[in-house]
Amino acid sequence: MNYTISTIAPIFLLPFFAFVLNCIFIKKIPKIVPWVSVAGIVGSFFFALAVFCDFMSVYNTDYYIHKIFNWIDLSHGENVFKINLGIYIDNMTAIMLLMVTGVASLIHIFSTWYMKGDVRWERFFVYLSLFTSAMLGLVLSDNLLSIFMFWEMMGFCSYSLIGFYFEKEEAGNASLKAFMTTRVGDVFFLLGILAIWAVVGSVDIPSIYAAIAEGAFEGKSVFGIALASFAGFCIFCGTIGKSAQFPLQVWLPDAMMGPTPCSALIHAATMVAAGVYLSLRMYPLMYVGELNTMIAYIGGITAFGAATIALIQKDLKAVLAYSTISQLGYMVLGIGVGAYNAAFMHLVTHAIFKACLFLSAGSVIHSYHDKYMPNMGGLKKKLPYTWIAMWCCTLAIAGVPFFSGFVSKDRILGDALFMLYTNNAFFIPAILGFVGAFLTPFYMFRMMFLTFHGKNRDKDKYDHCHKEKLTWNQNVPLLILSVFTLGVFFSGSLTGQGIIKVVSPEGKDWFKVLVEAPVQTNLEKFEGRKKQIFSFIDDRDKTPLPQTNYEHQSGFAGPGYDINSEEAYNDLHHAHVEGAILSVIIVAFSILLAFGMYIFGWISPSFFYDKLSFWVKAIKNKYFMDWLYIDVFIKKGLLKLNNFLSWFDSGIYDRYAIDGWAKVNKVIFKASHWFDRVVVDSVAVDGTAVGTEIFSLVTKSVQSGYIQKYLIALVGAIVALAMFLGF
Amino acid sequence: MFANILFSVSSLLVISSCILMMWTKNLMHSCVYLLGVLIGVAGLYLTLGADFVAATQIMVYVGGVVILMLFAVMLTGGKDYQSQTQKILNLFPSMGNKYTFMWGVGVAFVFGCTLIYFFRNLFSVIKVIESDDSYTPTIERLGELLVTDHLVAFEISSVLLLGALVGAAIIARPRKERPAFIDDIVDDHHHDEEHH
Amino acid sequence: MISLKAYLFVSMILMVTGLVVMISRKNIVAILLGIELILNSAALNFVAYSKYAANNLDGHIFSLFIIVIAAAEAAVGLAIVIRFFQVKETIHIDEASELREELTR
Amino acid sequence: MENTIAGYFLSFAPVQHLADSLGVGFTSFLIFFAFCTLFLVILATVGGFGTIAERKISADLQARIGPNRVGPYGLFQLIADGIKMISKEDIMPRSADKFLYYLAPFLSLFGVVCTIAVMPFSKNLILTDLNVGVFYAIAISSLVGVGIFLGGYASNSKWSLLGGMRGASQIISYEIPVTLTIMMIVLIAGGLSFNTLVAEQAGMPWNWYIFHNPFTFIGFFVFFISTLAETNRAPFDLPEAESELVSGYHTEYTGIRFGLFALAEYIEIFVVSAVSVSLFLGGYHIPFGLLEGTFSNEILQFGSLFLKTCALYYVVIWVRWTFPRLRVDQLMSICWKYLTPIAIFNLVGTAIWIVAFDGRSMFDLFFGSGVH
Repeated sequence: MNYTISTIAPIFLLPFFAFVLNCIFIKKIPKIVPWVSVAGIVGSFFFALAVFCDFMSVYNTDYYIHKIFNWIDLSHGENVFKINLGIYIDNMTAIMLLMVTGVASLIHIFSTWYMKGDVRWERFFVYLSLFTSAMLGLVLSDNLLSIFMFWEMMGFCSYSLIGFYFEKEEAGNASLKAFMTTRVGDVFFLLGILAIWAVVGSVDIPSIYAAIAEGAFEGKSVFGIALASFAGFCIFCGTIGKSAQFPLQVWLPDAMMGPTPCSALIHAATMVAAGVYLSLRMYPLMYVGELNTMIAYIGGITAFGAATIALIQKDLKAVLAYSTISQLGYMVLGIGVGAYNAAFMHLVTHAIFKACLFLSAGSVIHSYHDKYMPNMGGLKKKLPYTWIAMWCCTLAIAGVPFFSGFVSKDRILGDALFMLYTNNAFFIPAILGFVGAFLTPFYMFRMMFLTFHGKNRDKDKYDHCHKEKLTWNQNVPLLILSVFTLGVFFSGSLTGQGIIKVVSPEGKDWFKVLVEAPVQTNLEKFEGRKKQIFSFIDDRDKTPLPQTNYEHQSGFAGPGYDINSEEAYNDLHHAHVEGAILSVIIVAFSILLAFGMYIFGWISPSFFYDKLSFWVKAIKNKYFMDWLYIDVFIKKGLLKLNNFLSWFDSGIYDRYAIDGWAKVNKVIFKASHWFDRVVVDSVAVDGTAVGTEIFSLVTKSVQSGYIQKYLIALVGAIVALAMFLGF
Repeated sequence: MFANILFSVSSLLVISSCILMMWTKNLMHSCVYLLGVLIGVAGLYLTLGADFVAATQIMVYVGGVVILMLFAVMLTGGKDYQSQTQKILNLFPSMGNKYTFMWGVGVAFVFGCTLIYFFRNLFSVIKVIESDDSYTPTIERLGELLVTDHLVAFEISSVLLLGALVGAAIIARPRKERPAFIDDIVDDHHHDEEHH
Repeated sequence: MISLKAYLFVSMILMVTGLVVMISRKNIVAILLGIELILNSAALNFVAYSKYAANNLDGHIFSLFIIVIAAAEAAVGLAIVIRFFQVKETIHIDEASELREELTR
Repeated sequence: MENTIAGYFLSFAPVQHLADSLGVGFTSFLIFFAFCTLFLVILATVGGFGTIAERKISADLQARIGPNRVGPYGLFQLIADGIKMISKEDIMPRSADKFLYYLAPFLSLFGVVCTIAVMPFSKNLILTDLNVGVFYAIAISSLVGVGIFLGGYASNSKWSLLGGMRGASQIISYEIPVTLTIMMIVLIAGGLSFNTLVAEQAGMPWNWYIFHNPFTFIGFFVFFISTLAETNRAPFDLPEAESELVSGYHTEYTGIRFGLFALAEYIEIFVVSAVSVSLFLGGYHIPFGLLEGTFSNEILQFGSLFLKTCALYYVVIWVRWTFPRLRVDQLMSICWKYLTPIAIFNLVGTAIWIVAFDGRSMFDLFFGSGVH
């Protein structure tokens, strides 16, 4: 395949052009706006598919495409200042592109059903196109600067989409909250970019990799902290903000105020995925900066805490929102424990089943006209297709074997267990992860039971709800997505542990082979690489890359432990098998508990409410995080500070400094006015005018206006000139 | 041989035509004498081997400029005006006065002498190339020169012509009369004032 | 062989005649006629020098451009004349004095 | 000398003997003189026959008989007319501008007759093959407009003046589409001389420039319509519109001066038709190159050109007696709003065609370069 402007740019540009066109169409011909958006993203999907197929056909870890073009060139003489934009596509990008475009296409299609007839529903597609194009741009970008630009573009889009129903005050507040909370992370991210710039002198990803491989970060520090740690931490803060990790997770539940398809997009394919994607990209930096423990802690806490909050939610979408936070916590945990491959896999699988879950939830809410689970129940008969799709996804997210969630989550947990064996510091995150794995099936099954099973609890709405028919834009997207919740697509084997091999490229676990952590041993390929200019002509070197032997790349082992040794490999294998068995047992218990509580009625939920009342109170208040931020930080702290500053500004600065200066000016003005009137105006200006007038009286007689006089003068002048020159 | 005959005829035509043009009172005749001058100059170009320039001269001047002049004379009446101003310009009589010819000859003499004197050294400076009378076609070389060395001037002259075309059309177009409804409005206004 | 001076003589006569016409006549069209004469004399000089002094075709190019400019000038000039006639009902050159301030003060 | 008729005849042995005794210059002069006279006579005869043709063809179109008294089929009518015109009194209006009144018909005829200097009657029967031939022809024929205008002005009559003004403005305007169309052909042929223009059209009719590409096909009709207007022929005969202006610019002319105007008009039609034939319809070429290299070939070529020109002449007359006359504003709008833009479009289109297909004709493209 040729990697040129015409084959790569459409992936990003088709949705973007759809956005631009829609901006024009929305006033004149709003009818076609949704279809332009759908056409844009579906076209983009096919281009992404072409890229993916190319990478699958090459099937090599070391294969990547990096092409640049000059964006800004302010070089002058020897001072080189160039900003290059470009594309960087490796295996991860290719998979990500396919996932984003595919999921976004289905969400677009679903939206044409869900949003039809809604207020401003055409405008929704405008935002959707821009959102998708921003995410695709971010994925394609080769440098942190353009990643940051697209990152901010997504921030804006999420702001617009969350506040889509801006008539509602909560929606407006939620959008503001999302925007402001992610802003905290963005500031750190920018700081991280600057730190990297300071060391590497460039912000494109291969350069950073090469610099890390050369050891450019060694021995450098800022504020007494190692610079790699500082930069890595700052960039990880961006992830915390965008992917709703522990301290900054408060915005994501509120993001439910937007329309459900946009929630699907934010929670699955784009917004939160971007944060984890960034951390995965900057993985070597975290590695060098030794931030793994912190990352693992944050991931574990998030995974566990969000899962507990999800247990008692009544809103259908809120359960899904907290489950999103929890699953994102797993991804971050995966990054922390060195399960790079598994974390990315979980990103992809989670995107697919979470998109499907949200779309299903949208289908339920739109059909049932209610979003509170206590009012639902027994919807299985009314919404059979949605029920099937949602069960598939539930099984996947719960980590039931043969489904994708099991494959990916288990690998994370397996690595966590391995780290637990080798390094004591990872004890708490690993345990939190396993506890979260216990809670996940429970709250998801609870949601399913409350929604679809049992008796209905609101007869009016139930009767009002039409029986679902198979329509191409309502439930066909759900069913398509639910097919991909099977683990076989991702693992190459049914369980992901190499027990049952199923056909995959070369009979191997393709995901594991292709996505390889960029650690020291394979970063060396970036050293001394040649930059390719992104052009209309493919100037790629056609020679095939050497095949590398696949070895498992584990992350951070404890000191004195050789991770490449035979012993380590065996340990890892054992840990994975143990982890798998352990999590299957945990999931089984969890499901049993859910059945017992909601179907068979062995245990009443109120039993737990009574026993753990303090805990439940904390959960109900979302661990007091909102209270902490809004009431303590903002109302007690920032507002006070603002009042003080305002008083200082108006009372002190304005009154004394500015007004006083005005009085001084007044005096100066009077003096200069006198000078201007008397000296300048009367003497200089009028005097000059009179002088000019007198002079003009003499000279203007020459300008008689008779052309023939001029002509005579011209002839005379020529004669005189000739005489002067000649005689 | 042919060239000499052509030169004699052409220069005779040029000189006689331009003297007649200066002489005659009738502007229409003046224009026709100008035609003679132009054709004569075209003949002189031919003796110099400038075939394309000669053809262009006839094409542009005879087919365009002279007819325009004739039009202009006809549309404006072609009167021969007398001088209106006092003082110095009266010394330069307009056509028809008996002094005209004297003045013409006088100015011609002074100016011609000056020019000759001014350029007298030029003839020694210029090395006159004694080329033979053989005739070489110029048109291909002219074409090449126009689109290579003189391309900018060529393009600018095209812009100039376009500007002249549009400008002439706009300038000569009669101004629109004031629309009738404006008068009505003004009248209404007056009526209102009278009522008050 | 005709000498260069012969051409220059013809050209000089054209030039002087044009000058006389321009100075002595009061009709704007007549003045334009005089301008045409002067332009022709210049063009003739260019072609003559091109043959006798330079032996290249630059003079031809120049005279072509002179012809072009003369055509443009005639078109615009005559349009102005006709417009002038519409306004003033005369084309006396001395009537074109709207922009002149009177000398009295 | 090489491109002139004198050069051609000097290659014949008897003429060379004459040149040896009389000198080359004088012999050339004699040849030129002879052929100028010959062509002038031929053209005058053609012009005279033009009047007869006009009358006979119009009679035919209107189911009349036409002149039939003088000679067989009334063919000697032109001699009778000529004698009448010469012998009639030459009247001049009292208030006419004498000088211009006398000058005008001669200017008109001068402009027409000068064009025969470059008329390609055959490969060598061309007085001089100037390398600016076609340009010269356009340039010198614009004198006709001056003649018409001066004639109209000098008569000092309202009819004549209006006719003269119309004629001049019409001729100036229609020169633009004519020139642009000729430029199109010049682009294809790559030269301005008539022999260059005709050279590529040798052989069968599909080599004619009218079939070279779609633009030339349109261009031929643009050219034909514009030349009708240039020669003041119906439906563009506004300068002499009988129903409005009595007889237009030659209302006041009588006798031989009127005859000169009429002759100029009919010769101009012939000349313009010949130019059309040379530019678009293969010129003097005959198929298969019969008798090539001999003097008979020249005669055949002359016949070929004459035949085609007469056919076109017939069409011109046919048009005159078929179509009604246009109004002045229609005339101008046809020129400036239709013909000129079409001509510019044709010019650009032909240029693109030449670049795109390497100057090959349509037929060449379809049937390959082997067929000629």
